[in-house]
Amino acid sequence: MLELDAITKVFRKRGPFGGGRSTVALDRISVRIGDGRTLGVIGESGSGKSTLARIALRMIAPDSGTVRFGGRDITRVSGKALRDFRRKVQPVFQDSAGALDPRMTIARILREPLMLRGDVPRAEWSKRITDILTAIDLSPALRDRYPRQLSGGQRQRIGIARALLMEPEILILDEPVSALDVSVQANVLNLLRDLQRDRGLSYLFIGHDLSIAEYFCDDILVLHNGVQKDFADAETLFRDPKDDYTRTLLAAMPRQL
Amino acid sequence: MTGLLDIRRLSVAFGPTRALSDIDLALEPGTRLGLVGESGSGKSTLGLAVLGLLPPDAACTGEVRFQGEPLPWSDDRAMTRVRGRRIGFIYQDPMAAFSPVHTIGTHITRALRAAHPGVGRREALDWSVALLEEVEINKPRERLDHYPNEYSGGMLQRVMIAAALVGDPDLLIADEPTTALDVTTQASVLGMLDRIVEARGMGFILISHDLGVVAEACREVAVMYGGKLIQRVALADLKAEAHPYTRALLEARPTFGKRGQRLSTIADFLPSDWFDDA
Amino acid sequence: MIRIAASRLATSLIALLGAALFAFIALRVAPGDAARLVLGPFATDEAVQALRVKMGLDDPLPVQFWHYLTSFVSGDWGWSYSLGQSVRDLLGERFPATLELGLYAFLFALVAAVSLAVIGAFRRGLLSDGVPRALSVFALAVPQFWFGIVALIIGFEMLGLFPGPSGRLPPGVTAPAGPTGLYTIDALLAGDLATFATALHYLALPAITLGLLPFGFLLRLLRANLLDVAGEPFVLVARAQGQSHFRVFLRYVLPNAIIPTLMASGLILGQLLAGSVLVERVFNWPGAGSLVTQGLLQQDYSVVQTFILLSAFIYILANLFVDLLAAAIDPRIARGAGQ
Amino acid sequence: MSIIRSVPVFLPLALLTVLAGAVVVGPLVWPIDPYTMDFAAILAPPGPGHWMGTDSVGRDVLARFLAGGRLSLSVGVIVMLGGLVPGAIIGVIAARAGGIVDMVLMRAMDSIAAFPPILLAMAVAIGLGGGLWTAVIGVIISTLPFFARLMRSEVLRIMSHRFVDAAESMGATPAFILLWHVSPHAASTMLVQCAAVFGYAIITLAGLGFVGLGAEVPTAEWGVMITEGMKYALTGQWWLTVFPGLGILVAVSAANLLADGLSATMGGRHA
Repeated sequence: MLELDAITKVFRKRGPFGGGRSTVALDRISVRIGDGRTLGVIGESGSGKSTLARIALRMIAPDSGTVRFGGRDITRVSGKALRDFRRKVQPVFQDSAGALDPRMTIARILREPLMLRGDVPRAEWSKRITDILTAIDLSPALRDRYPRQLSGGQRQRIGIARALLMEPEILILDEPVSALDVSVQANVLNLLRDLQRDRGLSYLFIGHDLSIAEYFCDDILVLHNGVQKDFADAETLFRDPKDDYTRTLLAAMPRQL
Repeated sequence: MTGLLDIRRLSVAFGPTRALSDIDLALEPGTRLGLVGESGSGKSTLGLAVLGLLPPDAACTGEVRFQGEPLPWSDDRAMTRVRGRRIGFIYQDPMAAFSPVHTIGTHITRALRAAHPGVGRREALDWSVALLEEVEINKPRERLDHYPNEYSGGMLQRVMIAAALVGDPDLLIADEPTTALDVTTQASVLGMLDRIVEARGMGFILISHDLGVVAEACREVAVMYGGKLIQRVALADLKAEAHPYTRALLEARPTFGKRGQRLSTIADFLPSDWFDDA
Repeated sequence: MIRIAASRLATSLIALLGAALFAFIALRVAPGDAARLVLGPFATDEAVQALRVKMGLDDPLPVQFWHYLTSFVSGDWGWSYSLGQSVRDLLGERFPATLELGLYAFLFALVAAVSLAVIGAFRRGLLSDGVPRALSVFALAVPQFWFGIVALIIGFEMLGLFPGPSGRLPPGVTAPAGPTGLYTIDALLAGDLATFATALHYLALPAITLGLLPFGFLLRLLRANLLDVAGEPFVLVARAQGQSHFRVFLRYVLPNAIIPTLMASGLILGQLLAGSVLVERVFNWPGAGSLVTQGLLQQDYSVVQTFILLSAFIYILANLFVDLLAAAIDPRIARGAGQ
Repeated sequence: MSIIRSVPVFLPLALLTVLAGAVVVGPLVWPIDPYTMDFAAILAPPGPGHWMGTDSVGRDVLARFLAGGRLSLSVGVIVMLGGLVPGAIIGVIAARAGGIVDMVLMRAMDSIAAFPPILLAMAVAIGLGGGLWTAVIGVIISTLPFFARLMRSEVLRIMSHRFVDAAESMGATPAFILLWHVSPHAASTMLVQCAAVFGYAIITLAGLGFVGLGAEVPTAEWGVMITEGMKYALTGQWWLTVFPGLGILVAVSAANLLADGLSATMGGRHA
C-alpha cells in the first residue's frame, strides 16, 4: 500500500539574483494506491498529475507531506532504503521510444532489471525473459531486435515487461496509451487488465482522457492546477460529478460513437 | 455544377515506400469530410498532396481537380495563387507553426498580403485586428505585437485559423488541428471551426486519428489505412455500414459503458495478415 | 532584459578574470623565468634580477596576480627589448593594419559564405550543393599560412596577377594620411581612387587567406542552420498560406538561421586574431600579428604575452556583445520562456 | 562493425589508413635518410631519385615528408588521447556533481576557451620554455574545453532520458547508470569529437611550428618544412612548401570528413 498524504510541491523559476516566479504544482494532495485497485489521476497539462507520478515513484521529494509505503515513512529516505522501495513500485511511461535505451537489444533491456534485482541466478535470466515475452503476447524472437525495429505498441509492452521483471506491487502508468493508435491502445489496456487480475497488481493511472479513465480505473481523482477538484469511484464521478471543473471536462469530451 | 475537389487515382511514394495508393475522392462545395486514420495511414500526406506541398523527394501520380480545373502542381507560382486564397490549411502543432522571431501581427499581415497583394500596410493591420477579434482573441491590437511564445497553444491555433481564412478559401484543410491541445481547448477550437465552416459554407476536410473529434465537426467520414481509402460513409450511417476495419476502430475505443469488459481489438474483426501491428 | 544583461555581464567578468588568471599561470608561474622571458636571452643576469624586483616576482602570488591584472587593465603592457619601444605604442602603431586586414577578411568570409549557403539552400543540385560542401571541407582543413604561400606562388609568381609579399602598398606610394589608419578608407576619404585601388589590390590575397577559415566555418554553420530551419513546420504553414517559396525563404528561413550563426561571431573574431599571427608573416603585412611572430622568433615575449591576453579579452567582450544583441533580437531570450 | 561499411565513414578512414601506412612503411621502402645532406643535389626539383626534390641543404623532401607525417600523425593521436581522458573526466564530474563544482569547472573551461586555441597553445609553450612537447601540452590544454563541455552535455542529455528514470526506479546506482547507459552513448559522441580533434591537433601544431614554437629546425615536421621552404617559394622551388602542406590538407580533411561521417552514421542511433 502506497500512501501519499497532503503532498505539496512548488516549483521555483530561479532568476540569477534570487527571486523569480513560483508555481504550485501540487497543493495538499492525498491518495492511496493498493489492494489490487486502479486509481486514476486525470487532468490537463499543467495540472500536476505528472509531478504526482514522480513523487509516487520518489524520483523527486515533496516540499511537504509524507509518502508511506507499507506503513513506513519513505518521504526523505535515500541510498539503499530508497532503492529497496523503488523496486516495488515501477513506472510505465507514455513515450515508449524514450523509455527504452535505443542502443540495446530487447534482451539486454530485459536483462537490466534481473541484474539490478540481484536475486535471480544468471542461469535463469534467459528463461525469465522468454517467459515474460510470452506473458505479454510477444514473440520471443523479438529479443534480438532493437527498440526502433518495433512498433509503438510492441515497445510499450516491452516497457511493461521490464517493469514486471522487478516483480513490483504497484505500477505507475504515466499516460501509458496516449501516444498509441486506437487499435493498439485496446491491446495494451487489455494486457494491463489481465496482468492486474493475474498478478494482483495495483495501478496509479495518470491520464487526460476521461473515457479511458472511466473504462480503466476504479477510483478517479480530478486535478486542476495542482488542486484536487473531484474524487470518487469511476461510476459516481461520471454519473454525478461534484465539481464544475469535472463537468466542464465531461462536456468537452468529443462525441461518443 | 462542378464539384469542389476531385481526386483521381492519386498515388504518392517516398522512394520504395508507398504513402498513398490510388486514392479517389470527390467533394461537393460545402462538404464537411472527416479523414480518419491511424499513424502511417497517409491521411496527412493526402492533405499536403492537394496543396502541392509534399517534400521534393515525393513521387506523385494522378490528378487533383479543384473547381473543375486540374491543380497546377508543377507550377509553383500558380499553386501559390491557389494556396491561402482558394484552399486554406491548418497545421497540427500550433507551437511549431509560427516563426519564433516574428510577432503574431507579422504572421497575420504576411498571410493577408499573400492572399490580397494590393493591400497596404495600415489596412492589413486593421484587417488583422478584425480577424483576431473574429477568433476571439482579447485585446487584439496589443496582442499583435506579441511573440508566439507569449501565446498559449489554443490561442495560437485560433490565430492559425484566422490566418487560414484571410483569402476566404472555398476549401479548408485542417490536419489534426486539436491533437496538441487540452480537452477543454480542443472543444472550444472544434466549436469555432464548426461555426466558421458553417457560416462560410466552405468545403472542409478535417484530418484526425479520432472518430470522436471528426464527429464534432463533420457530416461524412473517409477512413484510411496503409495509404488506401477503406471506405467513405455519412456519419449517420457509420455504425450500420462500417467496414470491418472501421468497426474495429469504433469498438476498440474505451467508451462509457464498456467498464469491466474486454476491449475488442483489431484482430477480432480482421484477419491478421490484413494489418501489421499485433 | 536587464536581469539577463546583468547575468551575462557577471559571467563575462568571471571569464575575464579566469582568462587573466590562466595567462598569469601559464606565463608567470610556469617554470620559465618571467623576467628572462621579457628581457630575452641576451640580457645580463643583473638586469634580469633588477627586473625581477621591479616586476615583484618575489611577492606572494596573489599580490603578483593583482599587479599583473591592474597593470594590464591600465594599459601598462611592458617594453619590447628587441624593438626598443613600449608594447602599447608598438601595438597601437601596428593595429590599424591588422584591423584593415581583418575587416576585409571578415567581409570576404561573410559575403562568400552567405551567398554560397543561400544558393545551396535554395536550389538543390550537384553544383549548388557539392561545391559549397567541398569548399567548406577545404577551408577548414587547409593550413592558412600554407594557403597564403601557394596563393603567392600562383597569383604572384606564376600569373603575376597580384602583388608579392611586400606589405600594404608598393614602395613608391605614400600612405594616405587620414584619421582611421585603414588605407582603403583613408584613401576614399581623401578622394584618392588610385591609392584606394592599389591598397585593395594589395589586400586581396592576404584577406582571402585570413578569411578562409572563418569562411569555411560560417558556410558550414549557416548551411546546417538553413537546412534545419527549412524543415520547420512554420515554413510549411507560411507556404500553405500562399507565400511564395522565395519570400518564405527570405522572411522566415533566413532570419531564423542567421541568429544562431550570429552567436558564433566571437569565435570568428578569435579565428581572425589568431590567424593574423600566421598570415601576416607570409605576406609581410606590417600589423600586430607579424609583430607577434617577430617577437616569437627573437624570443622577445612581451608583445606576444600582451597580444594573447588581449585576444582573450576581445573574444569575451565580443561574445558579451553578441549575446546581448541576440537577446534584443530574439524574443525567446529577451522575454524568457513566456506563458 | 556496420558503421565502418557506410561510405561517409569508410572513405576518409581508408584515406587516413593509407596515409598512416605510407608514413610508417614508407621509410622502410624509401632508402634515403631525412637528415642526410647531399650538397651535390641542392634544391633539386622533383624527379627520379628524389620524387619530391631536395631542399636547400640537399636533404630528400620525400624522406622528410614521410618522417614529418609520422610525427604529425602520432602527435595527433597523443593530443587526442591527452585531451580526451582529462576532458571527459572533467565533463562527467561537472555533470554529476552539479552546483558549485559544475559552476567552477565550467567557468574554468570558459576561461580556457576564451583564448583562440593556437594563441593559448603559444602561451603554454612559451611558459614551459618552448619545443615540440611544450606545444603539444599547450594544444592538449586547448582541447580540454571541447571535450569537457561535450561530455558534460552528453551526460546531462542522456540522464534526462526516460530509460534512465526507469533504471533509477529499478534501483540502479549512479555508477551503474554511467556505465550501463551513459558510456555507450557518450562513447560515440566522443569518437566524433576525437576525429575532429585529431585533425585540429595536426593543423595547430603545424601552425606553431611555422612560428617557431612547435618542432624546431631541423626536425622533419610539416610546419617546420613549410617555414624552411617559404624562402624559396617565390624563387621557383615550390616543392619545398607544397608537399608538406598537401600532407596537412589531406590528413586534416580526412579527419574532419571522418568526424562528419561518423556523426551522420551514428546519428540515427542516438536517442
